[in-house]
Amino acid sequence: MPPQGRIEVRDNYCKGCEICVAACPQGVLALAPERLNIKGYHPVELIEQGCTGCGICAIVCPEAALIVYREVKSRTQ
Amino acid sequence: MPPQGRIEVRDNYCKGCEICVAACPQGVLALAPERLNIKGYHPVELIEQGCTGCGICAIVCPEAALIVYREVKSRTQ
Amino acid sequence: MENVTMQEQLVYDRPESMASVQTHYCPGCTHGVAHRLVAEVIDEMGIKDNTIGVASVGCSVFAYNYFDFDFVQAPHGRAPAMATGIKRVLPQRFVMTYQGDGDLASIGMGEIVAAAARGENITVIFLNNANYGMTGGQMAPTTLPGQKTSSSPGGRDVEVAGFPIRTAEMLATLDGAGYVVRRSMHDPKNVRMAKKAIRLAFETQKNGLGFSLVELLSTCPTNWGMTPVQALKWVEDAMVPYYPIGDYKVNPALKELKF
Amino acid sequence: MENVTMQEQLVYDRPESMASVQTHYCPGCTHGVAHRLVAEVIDEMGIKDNTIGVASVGCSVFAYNYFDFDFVQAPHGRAPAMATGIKRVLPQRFVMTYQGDGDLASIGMGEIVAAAARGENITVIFLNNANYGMTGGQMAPTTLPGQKTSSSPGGRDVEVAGFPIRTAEMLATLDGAGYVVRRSMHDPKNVRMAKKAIRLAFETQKNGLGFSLVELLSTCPTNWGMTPVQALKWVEDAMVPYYPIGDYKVNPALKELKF
Amino acid sequence: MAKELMKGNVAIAEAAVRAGLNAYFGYPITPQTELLEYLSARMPELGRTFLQAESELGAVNMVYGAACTGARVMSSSSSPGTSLMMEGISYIAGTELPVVIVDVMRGGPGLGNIAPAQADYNQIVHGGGHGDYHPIVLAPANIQEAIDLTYGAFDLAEKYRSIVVILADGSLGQMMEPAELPEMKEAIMRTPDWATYGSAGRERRFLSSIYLDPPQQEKTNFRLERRWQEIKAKEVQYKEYFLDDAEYAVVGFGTSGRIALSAVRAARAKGIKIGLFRPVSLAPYPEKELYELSKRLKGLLVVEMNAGQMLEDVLNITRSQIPVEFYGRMGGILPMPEEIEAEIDRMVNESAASDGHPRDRWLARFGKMN
Amino acid sequence: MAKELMKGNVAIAEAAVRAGLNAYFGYPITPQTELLEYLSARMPELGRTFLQAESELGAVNMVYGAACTGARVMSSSSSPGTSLMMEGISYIAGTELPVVIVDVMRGGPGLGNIAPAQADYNQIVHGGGHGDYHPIVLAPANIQEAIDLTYGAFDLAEKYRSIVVILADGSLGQMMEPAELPEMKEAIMRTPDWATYGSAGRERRFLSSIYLDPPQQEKTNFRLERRWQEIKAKEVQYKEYFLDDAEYAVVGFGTSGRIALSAVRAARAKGIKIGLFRPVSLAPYPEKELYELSKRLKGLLVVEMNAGQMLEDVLNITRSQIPVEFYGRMGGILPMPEEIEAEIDRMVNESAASDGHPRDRWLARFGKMN
Amino acid sequence: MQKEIIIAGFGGQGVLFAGQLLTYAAMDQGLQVTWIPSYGPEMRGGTANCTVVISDDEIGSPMVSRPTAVIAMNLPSLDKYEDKVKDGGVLVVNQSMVDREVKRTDIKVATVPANSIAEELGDKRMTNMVLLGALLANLDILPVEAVEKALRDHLPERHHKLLPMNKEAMQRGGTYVAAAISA
Amino acid sequence: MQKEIIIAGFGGQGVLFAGQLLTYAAMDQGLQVTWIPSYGPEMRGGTANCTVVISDDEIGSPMVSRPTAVIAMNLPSLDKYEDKVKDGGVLVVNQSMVDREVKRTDIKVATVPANSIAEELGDKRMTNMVLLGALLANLDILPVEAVEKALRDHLPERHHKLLPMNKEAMQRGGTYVAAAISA
Ligand SMILES: Cc1ncc(C[n+]2csc(CCOP(=O)(O)OP(=O)(O)O)c2C)c(N)n1
Ligand SMILES: Cc1ncc(C[n+]2csc(CCOP(=O)(O)OP(=O)(O)O)c2C)c(N)n1
Ligand code: SF4
Ligand code: SF4
Ligand code: SF4
Ligand code: SF4
Repeated sequence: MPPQGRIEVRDNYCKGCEICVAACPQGVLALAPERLNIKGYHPVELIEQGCTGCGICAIVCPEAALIVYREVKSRTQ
Repeated sequence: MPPQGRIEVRDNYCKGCEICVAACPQGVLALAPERLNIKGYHPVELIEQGCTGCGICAIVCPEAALIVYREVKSRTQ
Repeated sequence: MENVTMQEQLVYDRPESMASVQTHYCPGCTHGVAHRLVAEVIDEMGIKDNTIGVASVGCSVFAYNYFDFDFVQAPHGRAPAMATGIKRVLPQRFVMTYQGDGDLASIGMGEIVAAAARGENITVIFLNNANYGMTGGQMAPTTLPGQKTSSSPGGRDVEVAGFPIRTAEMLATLDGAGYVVRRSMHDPKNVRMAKKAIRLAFETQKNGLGFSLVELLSTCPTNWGMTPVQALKWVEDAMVPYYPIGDYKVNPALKELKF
Repeated sequence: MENVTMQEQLVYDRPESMASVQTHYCPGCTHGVAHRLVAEVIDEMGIKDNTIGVASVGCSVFAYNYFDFDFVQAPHGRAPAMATGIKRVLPQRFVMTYQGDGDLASIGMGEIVAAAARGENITVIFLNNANYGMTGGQMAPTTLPGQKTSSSPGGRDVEVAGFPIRTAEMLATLDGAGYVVRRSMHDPKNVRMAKKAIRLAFETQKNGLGFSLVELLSTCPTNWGMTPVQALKWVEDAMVPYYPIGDYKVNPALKELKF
Repeated sequence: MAKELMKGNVAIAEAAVRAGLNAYFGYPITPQTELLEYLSARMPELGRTFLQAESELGAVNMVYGAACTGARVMSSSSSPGTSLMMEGISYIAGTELPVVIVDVMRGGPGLGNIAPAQADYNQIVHGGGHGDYHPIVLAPANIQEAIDLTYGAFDLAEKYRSIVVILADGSLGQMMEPAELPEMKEAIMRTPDWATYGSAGRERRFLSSIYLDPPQQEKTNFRLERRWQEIKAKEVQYKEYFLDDAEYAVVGFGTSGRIALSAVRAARAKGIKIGLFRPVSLAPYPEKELYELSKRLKGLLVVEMNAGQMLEDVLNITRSQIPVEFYGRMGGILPMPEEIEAEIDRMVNESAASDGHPRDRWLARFGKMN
Repeated sequence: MAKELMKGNVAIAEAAVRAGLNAYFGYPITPQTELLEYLSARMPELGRTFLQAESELGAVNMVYGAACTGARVMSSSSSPGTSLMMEGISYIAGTELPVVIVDVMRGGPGLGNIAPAQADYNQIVHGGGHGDYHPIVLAPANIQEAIDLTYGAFDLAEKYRSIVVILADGSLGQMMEPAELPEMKEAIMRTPDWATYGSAGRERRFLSSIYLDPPQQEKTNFRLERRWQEIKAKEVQYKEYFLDDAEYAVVGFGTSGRIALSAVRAARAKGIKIGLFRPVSLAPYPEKELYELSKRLKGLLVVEMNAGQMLEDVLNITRSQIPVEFYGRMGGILPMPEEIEAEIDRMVNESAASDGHPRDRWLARFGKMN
Repeated sequence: MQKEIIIAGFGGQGVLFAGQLLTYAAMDQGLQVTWIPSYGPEMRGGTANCTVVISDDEIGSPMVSRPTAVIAMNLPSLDKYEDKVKDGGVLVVNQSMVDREVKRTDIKVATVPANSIAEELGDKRMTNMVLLGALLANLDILPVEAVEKALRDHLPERHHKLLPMNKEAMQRGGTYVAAAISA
Repeated sequence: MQKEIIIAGFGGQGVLFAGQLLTYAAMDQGLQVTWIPSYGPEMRGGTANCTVVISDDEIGSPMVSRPTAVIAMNLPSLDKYEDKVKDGGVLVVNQSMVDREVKRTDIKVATVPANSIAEELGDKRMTNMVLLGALLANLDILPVEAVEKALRDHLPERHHKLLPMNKEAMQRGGTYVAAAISA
């Protein structure tokens, strides 16, 4: 099973450039078709299940608009 | 027998730098010890026989102060 | 007994060294990526309080707004001279210039060559986007042959306007250069490589190994008339062949470094 | 019947393209040699009436007095820009700049790199005498490590003042450069080679093959505190090892040329 | 010929082309860039020289070189770029060459901004470069004038072997107005008896600004001063509006002059006898004309987009014989007609200017708020 | 402290060192080079920063950068090199940084020559860079004054976050005179609340001269103008000689001022009631003092080593209320005391200045011969 | 006679072009005219505007603080210019981008759902023409025909197929005639 | 009291040093003094000169057109300065380098074969000191001892062995006292 991940988008930084959309290996990103941020851009959002938390979107994002999380096993005694 | 040559010195261009003196393969150049040109330099002169007209002095002279001649055989019918 | 649970781990967040403000860059412009990478490196090295940036004239003129450390802003092309002034009186600080290709390779060529030759212990982040972004897309020294710009409307004619300058290669000929490389930002792999290079550039400075410069191939979707994604592709297809990614000068001492 | 007599033949005389005036150069300064070689080449090519020289700021500022063709005089470092202006409006003329190392490789670095990158069809005679002659022997970008000058009284400290610039090597990295070589004038053989290079530089221009530059290692006996002959020796012993004589960029078409 | 709607930068460029511009060298800078961009297409199309220089230093020295040959040449820039040209300008002046330079001023000092300003007045008019020299400086206030002045600038430059600066501001560069273009000339390449274009058929020549022997230099300085006297006598240009019966006048050049015209009209509509004096040649300045005018006025209001640079010249010329007031906007702000109108009202209604300098009074009124 | 015999360039350099100069950046140019050469040995010896820049552009921007950190910094040059600093100077002014610059003027325009001149007056005093800004300008007339002014220049610069220019000429740079040196200070590195030296323990800062929003820029312009008002009120310096009972006066600065002193003495010896007014701060100019003085005089003679640059300021200040005459030498020539004496005689004996401009009369007298 | 019109909106809304069109039309009618933009690619992002001054006499200031008429294509433009319109002047508001009422009562206000109309016409780019039509209907300055002619004369040939749609857009906008001012 | 002395000759003849020595001596006597050279390595070749002004009051001009005294070390210097010496002033001429008579009769003229004397002393470099000695003997300005002291104080240690020879050179020069002027 691939790792589970998720992203948070800092909407007001996003400029809807779609670079992350194109880069996402899972193809789970798209611009929010209706929503506009204060600058008038449609911010990106997760549109499907399948984010692995690989972080590639964050690596290519010019606006540092993305926060990426991944689920990992944590062992406690 | 080595070729015969001679030089003429345009005294007023010469600055007595002795570069030609050092370069002359025949060692036949030296500064005129008494003579001064209008700029106050001792110009160079031929001090001995033996100039071959090789032109090396002229090649190194920074002032284009030297004219070099060489004797060559000339055949007429 | 061991307890295995799934826990969420933070993979990526905005670096601390970036100020919490929106940039004025056009959507998809990789100036932003370069900013982010610099900020990440500075965070990782923990030198935020210890760094002074020098912004240049170009789209990145407001870089001082976007980084959370001290900054000054230089006249067009003179960032290396300002950086020199700062570094000479504060040799313990990290000093970085951030310059575009018009700024660095055209009007500022004299200053960058002199700084590199002096082995000035500064780090230069050099954005090559093949045109003058801020003033509306004129020809830069880096504009490719045949490339149309607002001041080479028929495409750059090398017979008239000459040939693009490969800055990294040229500066690498100087003995004072400690680390001079070219990287690109057109895909995740290249972004990662770019970040490593920026790190090495700052390490060069940290270790007093001389002048360091990272040339970054960058996009200008607005003036190229492309979408951001098309622009990345153009970097890969048109720019990289002319401006090969590579290490042009690496001080051998850098290879020994552990960090 | 054949008659063999000895007849005197002229081996060498002052070139026509040199004006009939004394120079103001110090005794033994090889600026004079460079002038002579340029004049000889121009005589041989028969382009005296067709050439415009650009003098720079430095000991050669009065070069315009010594050549018997049209000349202009440029601000410190800007000769390549002035030459560009001339060449662009008179593309059929030969345009030459004559520059010292302070002029070309320090204050004028921006202009020379830009001209070379543009492939500007001009010829640059570049005198490298490892210091600023005219102003009294200050450090130049070409001053050797450890060399004492009036502004590096303890000897050039590369940690502070950086490393000498190898200009020819650096400019040779540019695509617009058609012919970029280094020669010396410290002995007859090298003077001869220098002259050939100057010829080739002008041929480059004649054939529209781009930017041409001949870097000439030169003496400054006055400021070096040496006799002219000692100074030549110092060029050979100290300068040539740092500044190797060689061809750094030669447009292949030049090799085909017959003249 | 029909009028065309043209942006100032483009109009200046096309006027230069029609004046026979042979070569242009420049470097991009807002708000002047369209001039360069326009010529980057237009000049090659006509087989003439356009070259984007590596910098303003490069550009001014390319122009310097090209001018040596007898070619008609021009460069253009905006404030920070113009500062970089100062050494070159001083050299060109010292070499006595005809060159036309356009400065489309923006807010300063330093990087400032790209909005319109007039704060290069001193730099251009009073010598921002070293040494004594005097460029001719022409300040258009509308597109037609920009065209006409540019078109004539080259003849003027060549007549006096002088630099001519077209001093405009960002708004003039950016605005559009209908205007008529003059007749087209071929690219001009002259062979005056001082030019260096290759010595075939004549003695060699050289051009330089160096006179190592001070008396030689002084001779040159005197020659330049005498020439300047001649230029002052012959080349003054200015515009007058409503001055015939005026008791007061506004003095303003370029854009601030034309804006003042609106204010003057409004004041006239209220019955104030006021006119506008708009110097077109800032150097030579219409000194005599302004002085004569001032003698029959009760007060003058100087309006500029700077902190009162021309003001000092106006004070000097009017010799403190009448009250002078000043109103300036800075940093890229255009003065609005209403603001000027208010200043006119103050001048007319309040008792004559109190003691002190008009700039001080202006600062007292406006400097505090800011 | 005992007096030492010192060359002007060296004296200025050592005075700066003693004032706590932290870093010097410069580029060789005659007649200023000894200043740089001296510091190339002196600064490293004290563990301070000396760097020969790649050019004056490099130097001024290194100084700009170093000043941002709070360090005491200086650069120096001579006329053509100073022209190249104009963009940087405008930026430094716009960023409000304390910087000291020395200009040892030579003959111009262009490459000119290396002999002494005062023809950068306008360039330095009235803004050779773009935009509205005002450097403080101090003109020493002898070595002691050069030392004292340089020593004080840094405090002045820092007090007002202003550029201070020491405006000397080639002869002052080259001559030797005995003078006393002030106390030695350690290299100064301040941490004022605007400086950018690394943000440890505080909010980050930035320094720039860009104000893209015109109202912000105008605010800055007003701040600069208000500061200038304060400087004008507080920092005027001048010297008076024999003025108590004077009916006439000579006005001259720097070297031409001190030369005029000889002429004034000679004229006094003949019984002419004449004195000398020598402005030391050219900016701020001693306007009030000169104006007040002029009110009790019958005539003024302005002497300069240029074509009458300060003359315009004097005319403006004295408001054409008394006759003003001008005598200038140019191109690297020092006026001789006898020449000035002859001009004094003319002023005193011939009837009051006829109509027209003093420069015109001067040119009529001397311009023709040349 | 002198009228000053400011057209303001986001970059990309056709603000500058609408102003130029007005300028051409006035010029072709033999009037004096100036057009001046808020300029510069150095001013990325934010709003764009231009000022058009039309007069039968030599024009003084090309910019004004109190325009005769304003077209506000978005909210920031309305915020910025509402108070500046001259008493008795005209304010044309793009209702589609503005979610508040106009406060002034001493001017003629035409509130036009311009984006919606343009979309109805099938081309979002017509928004500016709709608003221009509304302006012309409320400000006695130029006949609509003059602007149509200017469009024909100055629109590049390849765009001529759009002429009918432009015309219709102006007509639709022209139906939004504001009532005369009460005060 | 103010005296102005110009020392002129070829570069390399010790012109500038002789002037500085005079300057030091005057300074050490508590007098005001200025020294100014014709300067600049940019002025290669040709002549060199310096002007020394000595006064008991603040010095105005550091350069003068009519000096109290001139030392002319070569012919061009004599040609240049002969006419400039103030009436009643002093002209010291280096006879060894000058092959003409002095024309002025209204000044004190000391003609000194300085090169020959210096060569006799065994060091050509003493020429300037010989002439300086002659100057001091003819111009009432400083005692010879003051200059000797200045030499001691300001000549680098390593040259101190030359002090006696310098002294002698000045003495020898000092014997060339010109007769009082006739007119
Ligand atoms: C002296 C000077 N010349 C010109 C300009 C105008 N100018 C501003 S930015 C710029 C070009 C910037 O291009 P680049 O360095 O490639 O950076 P980019 O905007 O592409 O990131 C120019 C020419 C200026 N501000 N100052
Ligand atoms: C703008 C400017 N800066 C400085 C100078 C002073 N200057 C004259 S010549 C020179 C150096 C010349 O050195 P180089 O080019 O090496 O030529 P060289 O004299 O050694 O032949 C300098 C710095 C100047 N004239 N102009
Ligand atoms: S890359 Fe960044 S700015 Fe671009 S769409 Fe994705 S999150 Fe938004
Ligand atoms: S090389 Fe030339 S200048 Fe030198 S001594 Fe020989 S002839 Fe004279
Ligand atoms: S103009 Fe180009 S370089 Fe500048 S921010 Fe926009 S995309 Fe980036
Ligand atoms: S100073 Fe040096 S470079 Fe200049 S002429 Fe003399 S020897 Fe030649």
